[in-house]
Order: sequence, then structure tokens, then C-alpha cells
Amino acid sequence: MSTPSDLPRRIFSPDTLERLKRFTDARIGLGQAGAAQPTKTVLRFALDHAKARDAISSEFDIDGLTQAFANGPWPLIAESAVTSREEYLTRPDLGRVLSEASQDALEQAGTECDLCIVVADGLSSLAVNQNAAPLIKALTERLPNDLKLGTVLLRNGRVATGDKIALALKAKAVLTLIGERPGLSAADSLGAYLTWKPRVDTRDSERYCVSNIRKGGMETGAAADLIRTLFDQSRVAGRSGVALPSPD
Amino acid sequence: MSTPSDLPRRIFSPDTLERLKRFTDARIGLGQAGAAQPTKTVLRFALDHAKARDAISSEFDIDGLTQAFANGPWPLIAESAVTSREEYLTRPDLGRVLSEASQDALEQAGTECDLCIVVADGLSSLAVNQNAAPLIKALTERLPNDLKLGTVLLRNGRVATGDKIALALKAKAVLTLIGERPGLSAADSLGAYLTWKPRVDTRDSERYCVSNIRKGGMETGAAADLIRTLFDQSRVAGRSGVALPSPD
Amino acid sequence: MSYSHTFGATRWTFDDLRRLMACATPHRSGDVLAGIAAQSAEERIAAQYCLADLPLKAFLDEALIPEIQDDVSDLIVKQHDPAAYAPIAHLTVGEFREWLLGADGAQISSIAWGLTPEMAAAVSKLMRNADLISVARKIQVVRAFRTTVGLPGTIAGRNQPNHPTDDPLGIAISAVDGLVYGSGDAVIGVNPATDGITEYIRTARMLDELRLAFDMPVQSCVLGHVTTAIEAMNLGAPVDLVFQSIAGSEAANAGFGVTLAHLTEAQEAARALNRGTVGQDVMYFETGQGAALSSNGHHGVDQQTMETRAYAVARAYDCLLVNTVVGFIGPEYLYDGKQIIRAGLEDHFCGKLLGVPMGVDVCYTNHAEADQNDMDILLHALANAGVNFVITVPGADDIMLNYQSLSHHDLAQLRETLGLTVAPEFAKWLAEKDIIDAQGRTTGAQTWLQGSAGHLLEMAQ
Amino acid sequence: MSYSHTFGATRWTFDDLRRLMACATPHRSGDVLAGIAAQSAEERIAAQYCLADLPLKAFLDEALIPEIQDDVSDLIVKQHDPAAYAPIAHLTVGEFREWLLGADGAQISSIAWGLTPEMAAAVSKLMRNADLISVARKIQVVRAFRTTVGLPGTIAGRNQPNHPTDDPLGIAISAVDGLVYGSGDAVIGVNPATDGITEYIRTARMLDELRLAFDMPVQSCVLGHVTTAIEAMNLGAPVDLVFQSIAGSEAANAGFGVTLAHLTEAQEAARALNRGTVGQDVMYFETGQGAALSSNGHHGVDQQTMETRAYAVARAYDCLLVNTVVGFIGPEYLYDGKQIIRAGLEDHFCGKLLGVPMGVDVCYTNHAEADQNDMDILLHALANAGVNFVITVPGADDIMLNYQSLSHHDLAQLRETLGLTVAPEFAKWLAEKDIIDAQGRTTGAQTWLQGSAGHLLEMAQ
Ligand code: B12
Ligand code: B12
Repeated sequence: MSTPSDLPRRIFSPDTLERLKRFTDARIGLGQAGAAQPTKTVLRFALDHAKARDAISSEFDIDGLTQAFANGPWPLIAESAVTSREEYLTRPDLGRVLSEASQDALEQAGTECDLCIVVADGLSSLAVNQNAAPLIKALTERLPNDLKLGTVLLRNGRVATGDKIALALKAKAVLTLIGERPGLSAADSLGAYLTWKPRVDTRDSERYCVSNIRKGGMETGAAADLIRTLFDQSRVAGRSGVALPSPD
Repeated sequence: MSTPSDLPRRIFSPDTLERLKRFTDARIGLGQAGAAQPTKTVLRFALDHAKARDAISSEFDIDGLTQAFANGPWPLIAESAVTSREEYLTRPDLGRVLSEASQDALEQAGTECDLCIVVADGLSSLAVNQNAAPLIKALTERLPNDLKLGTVLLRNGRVATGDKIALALKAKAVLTLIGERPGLSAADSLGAYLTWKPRVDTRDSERYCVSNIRKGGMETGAAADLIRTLFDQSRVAGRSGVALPSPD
Repeated sequence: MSYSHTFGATRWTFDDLRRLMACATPHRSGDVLAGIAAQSAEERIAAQYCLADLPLKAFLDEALIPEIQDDVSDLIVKQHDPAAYAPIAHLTVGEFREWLLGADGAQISSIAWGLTPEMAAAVSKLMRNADLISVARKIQVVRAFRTTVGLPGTIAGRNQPNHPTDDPLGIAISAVDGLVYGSGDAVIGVNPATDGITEYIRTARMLDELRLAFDMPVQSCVLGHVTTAIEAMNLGAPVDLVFQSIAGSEAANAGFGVTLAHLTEAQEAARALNRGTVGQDVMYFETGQGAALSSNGHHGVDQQTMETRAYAVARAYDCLLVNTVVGFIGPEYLYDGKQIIRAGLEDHFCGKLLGVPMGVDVCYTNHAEADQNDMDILLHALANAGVNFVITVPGADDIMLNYQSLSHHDLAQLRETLGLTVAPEFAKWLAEKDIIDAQGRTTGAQTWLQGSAGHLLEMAQ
Repeated sequence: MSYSHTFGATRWTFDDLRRLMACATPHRSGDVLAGIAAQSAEERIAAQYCLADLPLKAFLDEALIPEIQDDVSDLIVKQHDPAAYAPIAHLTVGEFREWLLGADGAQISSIAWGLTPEMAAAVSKLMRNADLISVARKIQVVRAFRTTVGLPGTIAGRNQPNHPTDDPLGIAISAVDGLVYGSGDAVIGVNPATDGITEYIRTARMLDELRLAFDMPVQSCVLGHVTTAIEAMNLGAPVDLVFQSIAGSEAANAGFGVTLAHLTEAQEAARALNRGTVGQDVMYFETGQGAALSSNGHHGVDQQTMETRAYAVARAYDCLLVNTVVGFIGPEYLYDGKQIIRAGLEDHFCGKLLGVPMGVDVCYTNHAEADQNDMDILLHALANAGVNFVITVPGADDIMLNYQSLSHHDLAQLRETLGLTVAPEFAKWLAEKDIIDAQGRTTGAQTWLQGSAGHLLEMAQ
């Protein structure tokens, strides 16, 4: 679209803008039409919104992820009590518990382990399909060799489903890698939630969270480093999460 | 609810208001709270809205209506191409044509008649259940004795479905009695549409309409008188509806 | 001519301008019903990208309905003023949006006759709700008869005292009820239940008596068919405004039983009566998305574009009032509150852009997924957009047309909340009769009402 | 105690106040999720009839969550001021709605401490959207730190320059982008991606440098956990405002890892720094319908009532800013644009009624049935309701929290459309730097920006 002399009024000179844009993916320097956005950025927004909505219904690549564990512990497959994507969105309560079949299967698997890694689609399978495997690779390189690992691929899962899985598997701690809700610019952002000694009713304040893991966000290496640090910290303290003052 | 001294400010004195209210069902003299409506009329509105929405899904009383024709021509039963109430609301195009089965059935019935009376649920079965029978009674009393009548009960019908029925039955004219969309105060209002020599593509301007037939609206007697007049008018003119100027 | 846009590996193609417009329009049940809506969000956005790059000129080069001889299309061609068009002649539709956002009201008004309805429709499809509000607010279209409607800072009301049997007293009582809350400065306008000439004249006479009895600076209107209005004027009825429902094609207008010649004839007859005091704008039109499709007169054009074409008809006459009855027909055209809100803002914007004195009937039916809360929202949005007038009925319930519009209270409350006022001539009268106090609040009007109620009861004898 | 209402042959009974409130609340996905919503429209309306007839006093006599020891409940009891309550002590909830519609702003403000959050929630359930707008607009809650926020005719912006890795330069550049459009007079507030103390202090320092370098009358805030803020202050970090997410029960706050004692400690520490110039309101809270249920701390109370209880917490502190992040969590609490709009208006109204300096994050997520057009509508409705501030991010896209709020442009356009202005101290600064012209329009700020861009690029070296 060509630009009439006064419109859109460019707020940064194009040259400076290009240089500044290297430091953030934020939609800066859009210019103005009247006080509003120029037409092309409005359209760009509409397109990105359509794409982000698609990410929510993207397919969870169970086969591809299973390959990622070729050298590690063969993953178990589980699903939450949710039965459709539509239900997933409005019933997080069902998403937080295992289906009866999965509950039984995991209990029978009986893999006692030190740390159970749960890979859950969450709100963006895209995020998990792209980032879970590299992160797990980086993590296993960093975690102590003697650590007994268990892994589970979880469909229609929530962060707290990891607790139920850990309990079923009798794991001491659980690390849930989950697709964060897709943003407009980044639909592939992974969240990692570490919970020490999970219970049925673990609170979110009793977990650690490492978020925004993706290219352009937190790189997998840095995320793995941080998770390793949090893991050590939890092992020492015997707990995870934000400290609450003692009751007295 | 008791009334604080200045609220709601009654705009008519209660006495005059009662006398005036005899002349209209409109929600007059509601009083005010600030500039807005008092709480009780707001709630009353919400309740009526819920009821009106119920009327849309009310049941079409085919059995009861069939009884109404005990002495008249036994009614045929038909349905439009619509398959659900939800579809009825968004697909008037399907509501305006007959289902294949009904189309065949009516064509085979082959009742050549002078006037076909179609009773259709439309947007309020309630209206039809309550008002169609008395209106038809009043009408048959008024219509010429030698008139050959046909009658059809039509599910999920629109005004224009009557045209298709008339064509299938080779009727010269069609009178469609149909449930008008339910209002907040009157959910039982019947509309009567008279179409002379209907075609597949008859326009609404080529019909007569008598509307608001219900207790408190146009009484059935008056409606029957008017329909008789319009019927005679159409028979003389050989057409119905608003006149369009000739093309030259 | 075909149009296309490519996203990554997907190339979207649109066969002609009509198809491009239909795909670019925001999602709407009526276009789905017509089978012309975009099949996916991506297709819709591709069409919008295409439309943004399209020169406005394309609408002068390519007719939207080339295969049909249509008097509305002819009118649109005839109306186009190249001089008014010159300042925007070089713009694409996307740039035109930007031009509108940057321009002031006078600049925008100066191009009104340079625009075709299709250009207005096209640019609206690229605009967010906030854009529609912001640009419309800058445009003033002021008209007058006995009141002046459309002045900035004002919002007028059409007082709509319908009655299921056209009972004159019932109508009069309802009208007075509305006057008490300050509604009627746009018009006191009655939809007759029966479209007969007798009822028309009876109602017109009664409304005129009411006006004279109360010495009110208002205009009245019976919303019967235009041909009935002509007949009534021939018979000497006191007709202030002539009403007609209009649509965006010759076929759709035929569905309403009306031709442009009828409208011209009616306007001449009404002007000849010379009944206005501060102006002689004698026509009142209603429009609404879906009307053309409903009478099968849409020729494959999307409903929002068809609606703007009705404004070409409207602006050919001296209208005091034009309003879209936005949620009136039902869910088959506008499914829910969201679609009704969007359509209301589009219609108001496009109308004002084309120079039409636009009001909105903020309304819905009981078969639509909408409620009074949605109407509150639309009313506030329209108030911010500077709508000329809205329609109000007692308790929001039209007991004859079976739908919900605003209540008189809603308008009164809006004016109080935002500090908006009534048309000046009417404001003066309200103050004189002590119906509205210095703060613009309804006083309860005890004195005046007791008088008028007495008067009405006398009529009843 | 149980409550009941009869329609015709049907008698509707509600076991206790909590159940009555849950059934009377407008339809909302979060209450359905919690299994406490009314089962039909008729049940909802029966509950509303009941609620309308309920004396306000009932909320003093019957605790909503009697079986639970809860410090928020205790706080609510402690806050209640019988003298302030006296003028409305005799009213039912339905009459209280009428009282609010008739009262002026000063009268309404004078009863703030006489109200419990449950009374505010109850009356809001009987109010139409237009009522929520109209009453809220009358109430002024003005607070100050380096700017004054909440003055009539103004609307402030929280400039939210989030960055997925907390990169200081990335944040600074984004902040400047917002300043150019006039956003930042509420606060420049960054949500840190990582909740570490190092990142907290680094970001706080950078924001303070930016403020000093540009000589801006603004406050900044790092929206880390309150305990992190306390630690940072102990380590000498330049903290203007302390942030915390809060909710309406002790359990829900525990879910956030926070106690009232934390908040008190933080407020004292921040006040001791004495960094304000025109005021010393140092707290910034965020709330939002669904937060309590999300952490299983709702105790069977509907989400809108739980939300108002969070305002009891907020008003116990000297807040400059409180905002509901209305559409932030997702469709499990507020399903679509309609629910988000309603909830935004409710939260704003209830907050203002309770004396809280209320802003709104006009926002939605990609998994909700909403879009930017819905946000336009909510923003206009809130502007008419006199909202203190809104949140803005570049191009409406928060690249770290993964949701859409308003763009800086949206706020600028709103101000231009409605003639609203920025906080006075900030307005002066914008004028001095030639960022906003005499008409309140962004100038493009070429000069200032070239300087600041240079400054930023220096920082990058
Ligand atoms: C909806 C409606 C419309 C819609 C119809 C579109 C649609 N898709 O539904 C629109 C807005 C287009 C419309 C237009 C007009 N309408 Co109309 N309309 C109604 C309304 C409110 C409800 C009808 C209903 O519920 N139908 C039942 C459903 C199930 O049937 P349907 O097949 O879906 O709908 C068809 C009929 O409603 C028909 N129709 C609608 N209006 C009219 C008017 C006449 C004269 C005829 C013959 C047919 C007709 O068109 C629809 C599509 O085919 C009634 C009021 C009422 N209480 O009934 C007035 C009503 C029927 N309309 C009326 C009038 C006067 C008109 C107009 C002539 C107004 C004008 N002056 O231009 C135009 C012309 C209509 C035409 N094409 O000839 C009058 C009729 C008076 C009379 N007894 O003759 C009524 C009673 C309202 C009134 N008093 O003003 N209308
Ligand atoms: C949604 C959300 C929330 C919601 C969660 C409610 C819900 N029903 O979803 C609410 C608003 C309540 C919330 C609150 C907080 N959040 Co939060 N939240 C997010 C967000 C935007 C998306 C999460 C997501 O997509 N999860 C995936 C879905 C599929 O999983 P889920 O099981 O449905 O959701 C659970 C988790 O999201 C978890 N959760 C949400 N936030 C946090 C924060 C922490 C520290 C933990 C352990 C868990 C947690 O709670 C949900 C319900 O169990 C992320 C940003 C991001 N890019 O991920 C920030 C994010 C995770 N939250 C963050 C923070 C800091 C908080 C708060 C501590 C803020 C505060 N200062 O009070 C609080 C406390 C949360 C707690 N209970 O301990 C930070 C975490 C930083 C970090 N690395 O530790 C993030 C990364 C955003 C940020 N940078 O500010 N949050």
C-alpha cells in the first residue's frame, strides 16, 4: 500500500526502527492512520489471530514425540478425562484428572521413578511438537545420570494432571512440559512446571514454572539449565514453589 | 417492593393510569428510578423475554388441530425441507420449500380446490394451537358454500411454503395461517396471508396480509370478515396484494 | 475481472468484485444463508487483503451486478460526482480507510457525492468497530422539519406508539407516555397494523390533533405503504412525513411494492403541503440488512453492501430520517448480539458517509440470540458514534410488531449518563411544559400530564 | 436460611444466600464449570426476583461462606462502617439499585464503606449494562503517585512493555513505543517472564533510569510476586509501585502464594521509600473473575461475587491502581465477547462502588470466542462508565503473556474520538516533549523520538 504524504505517520524513522526491532518481537513502530493503526497492521493482526486460533486445534504428534525418547525411557501414553477439544476448553476440571482407563494403565505400569516427565498438548500441540524433544534432550544431558526417569505423553492435559500421573506412577517429582496458550506472535511457546512431592491437591504456588520456551523466547539450553537449578533447589529443600510464611 | 419517597417517580397518578391502561397493552406508566426503569419492571421484562423464547420452541399440536377440521375437509399433513427447529431459524430458504416426501404426498393427493387453507407453526406454535381453529370456524361460516376447500397442516413452515402447497394441490388460491414471531407481551399472535394464483416465485407484495389475530389483538370474527373481503376482492381482480404501476 | 491474494502456499482467488466483497465482509448469518460467505477465516482475511489493495476506481470501472438492469444501479451511476470524488480518486480502499481516520468532518462530508455505496461498503469491511465509531462521529448530517435533527451533542427519539388494532386512543396514550420521557423529537411514528387507507387517515388525523392540542414542535408519520400515503394526501390527510421501507435493488424494492417513481411522487405531494416550520425534509425511510435477500432481490451481493445501496435511494430524496431496523428481521440475517452490534455500526457509518441522516432502530427479536444488555452496548456505541436518532417504545416492547426496541427510559438514561440533549425546538417545549428540568432530567411532569391525561380521557368518551 | 419465589405453578427455592447469589448471576461459563449456575433462564429470573426483595441487611446477618474461617471474610466484617451504611440500611437490593440510579456521585461515594462486597455484587446482578455504566460514571475515585489517575474527563494507560526474556532493551524500546502514543500515565508496568529477584531488580532499575533520562512524571512497576518486591526493596531497588494478584478468599490468595500480612509489609516498605511526588498511593493489584475457582478457593460462591470480595482486599491498602484482567484467563470462566463485556462492566462498577480506583485490562485470549471488535465495544462502554485506566501493549499483542489486550493506538483513538485526556502531569510532559499536539493528537514526536531512539541504541552498546 503506498503512503499518502501525511499517512500513516511513521513514528520511528524506518532506519532506526529496523535496528530497534532486533531487540523485541513486540509490534512496535506501527505508524498511525489518524490515531488508529494503518490498514496493513490491522489486517496482519486479523491474519495472526486466525492462525493462533488454528494452533489450539493443532494435532498432538504422539508418534514424533515417541521417537524423541528413542534412547530414553519409552513413554507411556495417557489422556485426561476430557473427551473433545471443545470440552477441553470449558472443563479444565476434567482436564486435570486422568480418564479411568489411563488411571488404571498408569497404576499398573507401576514405574516408581525419581522424576516423571509429562509431555502434554495443553493449549498448543504445536508448541509441544516443536520444542518438547529438544528440551528433553538438553535436560537429560544435564540431569544426574543415576536419576530414574519416567515419561508420559498426555492428551488433553493440564498442568495439574501431572500430579495425578506422578501419584499413579509413584514418582517423587513431576516435570510437566505443556503447550502454553498460543499468543498472536508466538503460537509455539512451551511451559515447564516442576512439582516436588505432588499431592492430589497440590497448589500452583507449590510448583516452579519456567515459561516461554521456544525459539525467540527462552532457548531450550537456558531452560534446561534453569530447570536443573530448580530441580536441585527442590531436592535440597524437599519442596518446590513460592514460600508461604509458617502459620504462626 | 416498597417505594422510597422520590423513587420510582410515578409519571401518571395510579388512578388515571389504571383508566388509561384499559386502552393499550403497551408498557406505559412504568415510573422511573433515576432516568431508568424501576427494578420490578426490569425483572418483569426479563421474565417475559424468557417466556417468549420458550414460545418459539413450543409444540405444534397436530392432533388438536386435526380435530378442528372434524366437520371440514380432513387435513393433509406436510412439512418443509427443514429438519430441526435450530435450522428453521437460520434457513428460511429450506422452510419455504416442501420436503421431498411432502411434495410427493401432496402431489399424489391431487386435491384440486378453490382455496387451500394452510396452517403452519411458523415462529409460534402457541399462536396456531390457540387461534387457528376458531378462525377457521369463523371463516368457513363466512366463505361461499360452494367453495371447494383443501386444508394442510404444515410443520416448520413459512408463508411462502403455502405457494408450493397450492401448486402441488392445484389450488387456485392459498390462505396461510401462520404463527407470527412471538412478542414480549403476546406470544400467540396469528398471521393470515392470502395469495391468489400462487407461483413458485410469488412476491410478498402479491399477497394480502391480516396480522395480529389473537385475543387482545384482532378478534377472530373481525379477521374472518376481513379475509372474506380480501378474498372477494382478489376473486374479482384476479390477483392479490399491493398494486404495482404498469411497466410503461 | 478476478482478484487474488496469496498467503504462504495458499492462493485465494475471487472471481469478481461481488464475490470479493462477499468474502471480505465480517461473518454474518445472512450471507451464509445466501451461500456467498467466506468459507474460512483465512479466506475472509485474504479477501480483505485484496480489497485493501484495490483502487477505489475499480468500483467505477466494474459494476457489481453487471448482468441485471436495475434502477438503483442506474441511480448510483447518475449520483456519482467526479469533482467530489477527486480528492480520493487516487486511493486504494485500504488507503481510503486511513484517509477517513485522518480527515476532519468537513473533508469527509465534501466527498459524500463522490462515493458510491459500494465504496462505502468496501471500506467499512476493513474497519474495526472503533473505526466505524470514530469516523462516523466526525460527520454531521443535519435535517429539519419542525425540529432540527442531527446537531452535535443531541440524540433524538422516534416515539413509536404502535397498537395491535390501531386504536387511536391506545396510540395517543402510548405517545404521551413517550413524550414524558422526552422521546418524539425525531418523529412520532406509528406503524399501522392494518394497511388500509381509512386507518392511515384516522391515525394521521389523530396524531395531528395531538400535536396541535399540546402545541408541540414535532412531526408525525404513519408508516403505511407509500402508495397509501399518496392516496391519503390526495384525500386531504394531514401528512407530515411520508414513510417507506426501501432496499438496494429494483427487485427488492418491487418486493416492497415500491418504485422510485412512487417515492418522487410522494415527496412532491408532501412538500406541496408545506407543513414544516424549520425545514422541509419530508421523507422517512427504513432499511435493514437482509431485506434484499428476504425478497430475493440481492443478486448474489452480500447483505451489507446491498444495505448501502439502499442509502443511494435514500439520499436521492429530502429525508428528515433514515434508519436501519438492524435486528428487526431475525437471526437468519443477524444471528446474535455481536452481529447486530456490528451491523448497526456499519449501517450508521455507511449512511453518514454517504450523507444520509442516519438513525438506528436498536432492536432484536425473540428468536435471535440477543438481549437488552446487547442493546445497551449498541446504544452506547452508537451514541459515541453520534447517531442522529433512535427508536423508543414503552418498556422496550413493541406490542404490534413483536420485537424489542429501546424503551423510552433507555434513551432518557443515555442522555442523562452522557449529557446528551434533545432537539432544540423540542427541548424548549419540554422545558415550557415542565416535562424536563434544568439538568435535562424528566421531572415526572405531573402538571402537564394530569392535563394531557384528562384530555385523553375526554377523547375516550 | 432459604429463599423462594413462585411463578405461576412453579416454586423456586434457594437453600442459602450463596446459592441465591449464584443462581441470580448472569449466565457465565465459570459458574457452569463450578456447577453452581442456574439451570434455566426461569430459575435465574426467580432468583433475581428473590434477590430484589431481599433486605441489604441480610448480608450483614448471614455470612456467605459461614463454614470456613477466612481472613477476607474477617476483613469484610471489620471494614463495615455502620454510619456510612445508615442511609441505605432500610433498602432491599432492588431498591438499592433504584437508589443508586437516582443518587449523585457524592452520595454514592459516601456509602462506600457501608457496603460489603456482597451487597455490591448483589445489586450488580439486578442491573442492566446501561445501569452499570450510568452509576459507575457518577463515582470518582482519584489517586496519585507521580501522576493523578481517575480525574473526570481523563483516561489513563498502563503501558505494558512485556518481553519474553525480560531483555531490558527490548522492554525499554517497547515502553518508548507506548509513550509516543500517550500511554504510561497510569504506570509503566512490566510482567517479568521469570520471577527471579535478579530480573526483578534489573527491570526496576532500567525503568527508573528511563524515567530519569526522559524526565517523565510516571511511575513504574515490576509485576513480580509481592515477596520478590519486598526482597528487592530490602536490597535497595528503586520500587515505585508494589504489585500483587489478589483474590476473594484466603484460600485463593494462598493459591497466589500471598497473605494479607505480605501486602501490609510491602505497602509499608514502599511508602517508606517516599518516592511519590503528587501522592503516596503505592499499591497495584490485579484481580479477575475465575481466579478463585481456578485455585479452588471459591467455596461454592459465584465468580462475580468472589471477584468483588477481592476489592475488599484491595481497598484495605493505598492503591494507585487496581484492574480486573477481565478476559485474561480464558473461556472456562468467560466464554465469549458477550460474557467478557458484561464481566468488565460488572467489575468496574463494583470496584468503583466499593471505592476502588478501578481500571480494566480489556482483553481476551485466543481460545475464547472473542475478537478485537468486542474489545472496541467494551472499551467504549468503559469509557462511558468513566474507567480510570486501561492496559495497552504494542499492536494489542502481548508477546509474553500470550493474550490480546488493547493496542496503544486503541487508547489514542478512543481519546481522540471522545475528547478524553491523559493524566494532567503526564499531559504537561507530553506537550513539553512535543509528543502530543494541542488537539491531544500524537504528533509523531519526531524530535523527541530521534533523541530517545539514540539513547536506547546507546544502551544497546
Ligand atoms: C418480519 C416482518 C417483515 C420483514 C419480512 C422479512 C422476513 N424475512 O421475515 C420485512 C422487514 C422485510 C417486512 C417488510 C414489510 N412489511 Co412486514 N412484517 C414482519 C412482521 C414483524 C413479522 C412477520 C412474521 O412473523 N411472519 C411469520 C413468519 C414465520 O413468516 P415468514 O414466511 O418467515 O415471513 C414472511 C412474511 O412475514 C412476509 N411479510 C412480512 N411483512 C409483510 C407484509 C405484507 C403486506 C405481506 C403480504 C407479507 C409480509 O414476508 C416474510 C418473508 O416472505 C409482521 C408483524 C407481525 N406481527 O406479524 C410485519 C407485517 C406483516 N408487515 C407489514 C408491512 C406493512 C410491511 C411492509 C409493507 C412495510 C412497508 N410499508 O414497506 C413491507 C413490505 C413487505 C413485502 N415484501 O411486501 C404489516 C402488514 C400490514 C398488513 N396487514 O398488510 C405487518 C403486519 C406489520 C405492520 N403492521 O406494520 N416485514
Ligand atoms: C493463565 C495464567 C495464569 C492464570 C492461571 C489460571 C488458569 N486457570 O489458567 C492466573 C491468572 C490465575 C495466573 C496467576 C499467576 N501467574 Co500466571 N500465567 C498464566 C499464563 C498466561 C498462561 C498459562 C498457560 O497457558 N498454561 C497452560 C495450560 C494448558 O495449563 P493449565 O493447567 O490450564 O494452567 C495452569 C498453569 O498455567 C498454572 N499457572 C499459572 N500461572 C502460574 C504461575 C506459577 C508460578 C505457577 C507455578 C503456575 C502457574 O495455573 C494454571 C491452573 O492450574 C502464563 C504465561 C505463559 N506464557 O504461559 C502465566 C505465568 C505462568 N504466570 C506467572 C505468574 C508469575 C503468576 C502469578 C505468580 C502472578 C502473581 N505475581 O501473583 C500468579 C500466581 C499463580 C499461582 N497460583 O501460583 C508467570 C510465571 C513466572 C515464573 N516463571 O515463575 C507466567 C509465566 C507469566 C508471567 N511471566 O508473568 N496465571
